[in-house]
Amino acid sequence: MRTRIVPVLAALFSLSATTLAFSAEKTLSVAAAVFPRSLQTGQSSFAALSLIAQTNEALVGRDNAGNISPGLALKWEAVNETTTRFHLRQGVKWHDGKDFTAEDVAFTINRIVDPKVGYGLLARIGQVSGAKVVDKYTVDITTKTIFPTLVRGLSDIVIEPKHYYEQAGEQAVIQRPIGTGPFIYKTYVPGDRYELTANKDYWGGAPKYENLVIRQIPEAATRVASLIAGETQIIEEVPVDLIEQIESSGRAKIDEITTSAGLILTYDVRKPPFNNPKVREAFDYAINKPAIFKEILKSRGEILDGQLLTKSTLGYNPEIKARPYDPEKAKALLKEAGFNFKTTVPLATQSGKYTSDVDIANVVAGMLNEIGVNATVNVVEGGVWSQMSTALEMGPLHMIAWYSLGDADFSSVWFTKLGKRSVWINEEYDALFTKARSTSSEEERVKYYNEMMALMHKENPAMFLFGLPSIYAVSNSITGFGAASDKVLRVNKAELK
Amino acid sequence: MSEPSTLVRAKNLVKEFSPRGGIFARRKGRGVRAVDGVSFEIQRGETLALVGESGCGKSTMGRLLMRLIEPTSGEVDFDGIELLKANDADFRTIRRRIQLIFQDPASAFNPRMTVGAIIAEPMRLAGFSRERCRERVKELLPLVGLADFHADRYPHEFSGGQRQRIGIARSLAVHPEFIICDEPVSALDVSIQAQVINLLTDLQKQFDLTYLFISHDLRVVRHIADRVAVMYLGRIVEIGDKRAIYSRPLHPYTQALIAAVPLPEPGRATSHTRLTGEIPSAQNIPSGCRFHPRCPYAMPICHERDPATVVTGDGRQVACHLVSQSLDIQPQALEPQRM
Amino acid sequence: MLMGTLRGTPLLSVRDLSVQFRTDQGLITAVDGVSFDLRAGQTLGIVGESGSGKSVTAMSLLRLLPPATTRIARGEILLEGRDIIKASESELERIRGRDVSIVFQDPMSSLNPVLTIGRQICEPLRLHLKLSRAEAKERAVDLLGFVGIPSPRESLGSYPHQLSGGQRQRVVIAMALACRPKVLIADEPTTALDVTTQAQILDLLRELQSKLHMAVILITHDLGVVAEFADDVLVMYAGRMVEKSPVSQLFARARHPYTQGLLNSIPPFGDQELEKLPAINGTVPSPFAMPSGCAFHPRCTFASSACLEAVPELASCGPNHVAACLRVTELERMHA
Amino acid sequence: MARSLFKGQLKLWLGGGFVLAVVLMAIFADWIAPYDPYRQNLLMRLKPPAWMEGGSTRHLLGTDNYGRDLLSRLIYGARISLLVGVSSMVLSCTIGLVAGIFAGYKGGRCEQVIMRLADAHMAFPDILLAIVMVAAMGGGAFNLILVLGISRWMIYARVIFGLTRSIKQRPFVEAAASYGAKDVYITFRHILPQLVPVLTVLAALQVAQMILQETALSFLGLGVPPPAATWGNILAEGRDRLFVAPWIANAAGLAIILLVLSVNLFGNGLRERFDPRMRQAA
Amino acid sequence: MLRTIAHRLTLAPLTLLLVSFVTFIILRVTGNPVDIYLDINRTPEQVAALTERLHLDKPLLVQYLIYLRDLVQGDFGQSLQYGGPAIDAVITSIGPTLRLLSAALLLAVTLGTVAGLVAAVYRDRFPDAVLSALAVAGQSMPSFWLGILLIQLFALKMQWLPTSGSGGFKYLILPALTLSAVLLPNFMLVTRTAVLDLMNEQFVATARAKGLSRIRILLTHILPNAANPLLSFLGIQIGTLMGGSIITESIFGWPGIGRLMISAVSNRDAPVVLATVFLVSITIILANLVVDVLHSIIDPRIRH
Repeated sequence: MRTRIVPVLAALFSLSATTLAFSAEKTLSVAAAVFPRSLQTGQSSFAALSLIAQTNEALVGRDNAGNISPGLALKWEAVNETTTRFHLRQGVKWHDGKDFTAEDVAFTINRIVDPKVGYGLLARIGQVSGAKVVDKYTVDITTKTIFPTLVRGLSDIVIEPKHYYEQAGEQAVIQRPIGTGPFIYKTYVPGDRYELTANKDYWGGAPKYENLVIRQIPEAATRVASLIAGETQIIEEVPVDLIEQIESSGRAKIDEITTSAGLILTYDVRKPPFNNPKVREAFDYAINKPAIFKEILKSRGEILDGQLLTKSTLGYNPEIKARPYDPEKAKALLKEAGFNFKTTVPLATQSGKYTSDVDIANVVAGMLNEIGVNATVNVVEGGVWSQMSTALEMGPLHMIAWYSLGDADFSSVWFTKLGKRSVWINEEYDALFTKARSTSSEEERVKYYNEMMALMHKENPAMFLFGLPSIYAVSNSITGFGAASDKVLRVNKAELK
Repeated sequence: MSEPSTLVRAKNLVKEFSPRGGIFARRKGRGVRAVDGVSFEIQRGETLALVGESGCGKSTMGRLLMRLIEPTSGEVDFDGIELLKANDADFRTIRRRIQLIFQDPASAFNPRMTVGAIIAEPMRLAGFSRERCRERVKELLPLVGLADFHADRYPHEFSGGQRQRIGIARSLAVHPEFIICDEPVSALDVSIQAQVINLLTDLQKQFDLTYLFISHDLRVVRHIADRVAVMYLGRIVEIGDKRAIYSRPLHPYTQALIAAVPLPEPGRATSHTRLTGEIPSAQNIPSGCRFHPRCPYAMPICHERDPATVVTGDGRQVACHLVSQSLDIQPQALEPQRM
Repeated sequence: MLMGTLRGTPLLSVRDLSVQFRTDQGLITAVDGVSFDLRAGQTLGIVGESGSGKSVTAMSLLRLLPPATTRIARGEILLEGRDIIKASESELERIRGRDVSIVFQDPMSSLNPVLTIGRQICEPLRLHLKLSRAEAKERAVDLLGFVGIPSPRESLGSYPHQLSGGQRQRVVIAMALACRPKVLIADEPTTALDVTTQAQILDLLRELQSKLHMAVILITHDLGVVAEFADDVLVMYAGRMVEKSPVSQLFARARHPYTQGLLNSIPPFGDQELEKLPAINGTVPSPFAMPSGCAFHPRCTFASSACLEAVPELASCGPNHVAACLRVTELERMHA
Repeated sequence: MARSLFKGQLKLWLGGGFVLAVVLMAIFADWIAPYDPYRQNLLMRLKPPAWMEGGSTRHLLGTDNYGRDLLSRLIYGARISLLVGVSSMVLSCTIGLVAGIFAGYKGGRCEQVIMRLADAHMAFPDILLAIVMVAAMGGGAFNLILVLGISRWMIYARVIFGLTRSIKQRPFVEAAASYGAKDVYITFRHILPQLVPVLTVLAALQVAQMILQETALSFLGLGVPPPAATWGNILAEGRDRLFVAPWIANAAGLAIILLVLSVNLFGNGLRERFDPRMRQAA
Repeated sequence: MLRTIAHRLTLAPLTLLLVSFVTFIILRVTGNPVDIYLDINRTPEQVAALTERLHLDKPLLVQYLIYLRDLVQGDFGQSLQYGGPAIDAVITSIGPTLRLLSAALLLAVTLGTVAGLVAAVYRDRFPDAVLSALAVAGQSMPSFWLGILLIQLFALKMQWLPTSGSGGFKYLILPALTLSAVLLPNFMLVTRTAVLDLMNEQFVATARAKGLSRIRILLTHILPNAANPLLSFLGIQIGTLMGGSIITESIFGWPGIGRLMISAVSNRDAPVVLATVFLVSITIILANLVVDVLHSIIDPRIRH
């Protein structure tokens, strides 16, 4: 028996050894918290964009701070109010050696705007009606109306190879994407790892190492452990509690940046008790935001000033201030509103999607308990969450963050009828939003945005909590990497010591 | 002993155990015929001994008689009542008149019940009042040589012989007429065996009991039985009066069986007939006479034809070609044993 | 080679053997003061009821009882002058299966169910006689033929469950005889078998003994088996030997009341018929509650007050005949 | 021999004593626990146990991520563990007992159906079924009891089936049948009492398994949802803070192993008491 | 022998049918895939297309029958989560799980047998007391905590081994240890009991009477017989081990079937869950078949 079992086992073990075929020195390993379900483009999660952006690029580039820069398009200009012309970078090649041309751009844009495709990030360029090839390296994108956020919106839309779609079909593109980016697809194991090799011919300069491995390590502590143990060089989503640990290890340092995301607690204003504005106001008073910010977020990121937008977002209204922490007033308001203290108020949140999300939810629930509200936390798994959000039935309270990408349009849209996500519908707000979208004057837009924020502050469709930080930890052996406010991994300039 | 009248009559009893199979895999194939067409009668007050080696079907036979195992075919007539056709209520009352004594007294009792409860169980099931049960237990214990206080003890506190006494007391509880004793002494030590055998014979006289005494021990049978039936592979090969069978066994198997008994007589000549081989499994019963492969007198006909049962001059019934031939009876003239 | 010991001098000599068991309820003496001699070619029958200590005696002869719970308290077991009680484990291993073999009651459980019988028979051959695999196999074939297994060569590859009960016991006997032991202990070798098979096995044993000139210790509860087989009989009761004599003498004139009772309680097989069997009253005493004095006294119809006090010693009561009864001479007179 | 008897006795007392202590603790949690287990105090977050540097006697075992008193949470956590452990055991024991007796006593087709079902169920990891069911139905003590109860019935069924079948073949059952005893009578009078010792031991050992299973599900986030103080939840929360606050996970882990160990000891003690040679049933 | 294999084989479809039916119904009843996988921007065309593709407009039982029909043709459906065929995701994951399982099994069986033998040989003496106490403690150890302790010790404190993930041999050690601990204590106790039981057997006494030494009896007579109950135990425990690997995988981020299952369940990816459940059942059935065959190799009573 023995003689037969041994070789089988040996084979099994050697199998596991071969998966570690990379030489460690030439490989950069990154630990991500969340992986997308696939490499399909258009998924509205940053986790997806972060992986896709390694192979595929957008017309417009975006840096870690959120500033716009030339990408596959070198420059662009308005042809008329609804047409923008993009001049493409020349000499760029797809990973299979084919030239990148205006055909690809037109193909990508026209594919996306087709509602049958169901492109998840379509809202980024919702006003676009189509794209037209002008010449091999020039393309015109037309919009239905004036569309001031077009260029910023395009920075989320990666361009895909027309020829590859036509040859291999959509499934193949998802299974084995081809792009123009700094890294070339090698293998993708959902839930485990994404392996790539450096694109030696990258127009922006070949990466200084050979392989990139992005591993999914959902547990924060394990992620940190892997960094300290030297298995990974960059880790995403460092929990604030572990920052000190990493810094004191002497092996890695923290790199953080405030994102454009506003973490809010949305009320279901259609139903009791939150159809009563007094209850919503009372809840706002009940939460000690500065204490949570200090203790849970360790003062990273920012406290939202009673509005959806972070301080750096275009449209931030400096005149609005958050309601102070006043539990007595909260209790009084609740009594006044005839609030039923016996009913449970579940607070839905996802786990690990946002920095300290579950912690914040628990503390908020704890503070609500202090004023006598029977609040519980309902940690919802991804699948159920999307089911609930599609049905617009998230329960009385749910915690979510909206990214503005630096412009109020992108996050305020979710409270309009157009955004389809809001149970709070306000005609005045919708009107202001439409006005802001339809003007090409930035000054005017900011004015409308400010008014929208003031309206929201008054109406309280949600409790505005924090501007979230994006915290990375980087091994001391790495240079040239920085934390990204949009959580998209940019490692092509990184160097391994 | 009262006037001889038939109490139990078994006719052509057959028990075939169906092969085990799952719900999906119902295997086709012959079952095991543990009892294969057995007929006999037991007179009121007599002891019929059923002897044979392990696996011959004698224990199954005992259980068929009281329908503890449902016969595949055949008839059992108890005191004029067709047992296999009796309805539930009738059967319940008849069953009370038939009792069973088990071989292993250690496992015949629920270890969690007191001796009193054990003896009272058949009565309680027959609907006796608690009071009557108690009284009857008090009557029964001294009858089998146990004391009153034993009623509150548990079976494991007793020795093997005492346990068999408890078993006998239990079987007597509801005043049965017919008791099937399934190897009642074979698990007991020699010195205890004698006690129990004596008890059984005493009780038989006292209560006019009829016994079917199942045993493999020919010495015990020699002592206790009136008539003896010898079984081999599910058939009775010879049945008749004890004295006749022991003094002049007709069937070669009976002869061998009796010859094989070791006797406490040192120096006795050991030139007796020895059988070769062993009893085959009931799954593959030899053709013709089922004893022929081991029979020292086997003839060609024995390989082919199942011998019919013939009645000899002394009223014995034997199923053997040799016997039939010596009696000069044409086998085909006789009614076959089984339809 | 078996003639190494002269006829007359004992091959095996057991002196005052006492064995104790450690149990939850304390120490019990399972065998107390058993002595006997055994010459080559002689058969000794040890008779007793369950719990009489006959099997314990057999197991002690080869020191097969678990040392954790048993202790040989006293005595000597001299095999050709060597004391087995003092032997080391490795010495014992050399004796077992070569000089002394044992056959147990249940042939099914005596055989390892997952090994072929060939392998099991070859084991002692390879171990003691240092035979090669092929030699051992040949010997095994001979042995199987010797004990009457039909087509012995084919049977080597069989497993125990494929054989019938009688064949299994034949295999066990072949195994025990593999190294031509000087002493064969047969512990109830036929109890688990049917009558006709029992007769066959007893015949076989008898035949083998005369061929091999072994000494045999036959342990049984069946006086009939003893009568047919043994030269001498040793009767045990409650761990002690109560009587020992040549077989014919014992059956003709048993001296101890227990032996007499035992003989009487066997249902007669001849022409005489008894109304009632003469039974021994009472039950075998529990080892935890041994009666004082003679252990048999509570059941003995002849017991006197002296029997309650003194443990009777074995006393001679005829040629080669001893009995352990205080009243043996009185009773003799009574019967006469 | 006497020594092992004593050992069994010791196991019984030691295990039983601790289990009893935990039961009492769970019942009187309101009086025993020094703090409200749900009361948060952000200023007292992640305080280590009293004996560690930075700990204080105010929170003997330290505090968790929200400044809740760990000792109080563990004390309250015992409630869920015991409730789920015992209730799901009772449920699966009942199902298994009925199925096992039925199959073992009736035999035939009944046996085939029930035992094939049990075999089929056996060929499927119970935790996998539990995960699917909890994920579908949602967590919560009641669902957990239901799920765990259903996921283990076949363990009882198989043991009870085997026992019933062997008891049914014992002559005393045949004896009862020969006096005309009906099936129900035989089941209750002769079979059930024989099952009690085995069932008791099996049940005791299964409580331990159930507690482990409950904590495992809670650990996977499929148990009673937070902020409920359950040992599995505490352990899961602690796992994310192994670096900064290893005491959270370890306290919960220790609580689980101590309780399960005592239940196991108790069960083994029972087993040795009832029958020293009883087979590994669980 | 053929009987037991036939029994297994008749059991296999029953198990698969039962398990897939229960899972199918549970998953379908509790979540509409259309709601999960088409977000708020969905078009009616998309809803209609998906509804038709998944036959959601038909009665539940019909849906199940259609599922079975596709299954027979080897089509487990498309993963809603990963896009591709559901079975592909499961097949990529089953490799690592099998690797983990076999390593754990090897560890548990070798250590368990040795420890059980030692405990049996030194029954009621010091080594037995220590090993038995350890075994009971091991039975009571939640595997997830053991995993966490191992990570604390070997990965965080000593930094000898990686904390999680898959890769070379080093990655396998801690998960395999953790998983083997699910089986090891019980395996040891079963070995101990089996060996002790066998030591009381008559054939052991016979072997001793033949002059065989204790160690030889242990190896040539007791062990082959002990293999029998041990194999039966293994057969039963394979399911438990599979279940244990789910937890182990989620502690160590091992990219096996357990983690796939958890993520598929929480994302309501019914085709993947069903395919996983299916493959797990088949693995267990096959493993049991192997156990049966081994049984018959070892035990001639089963073979004939």
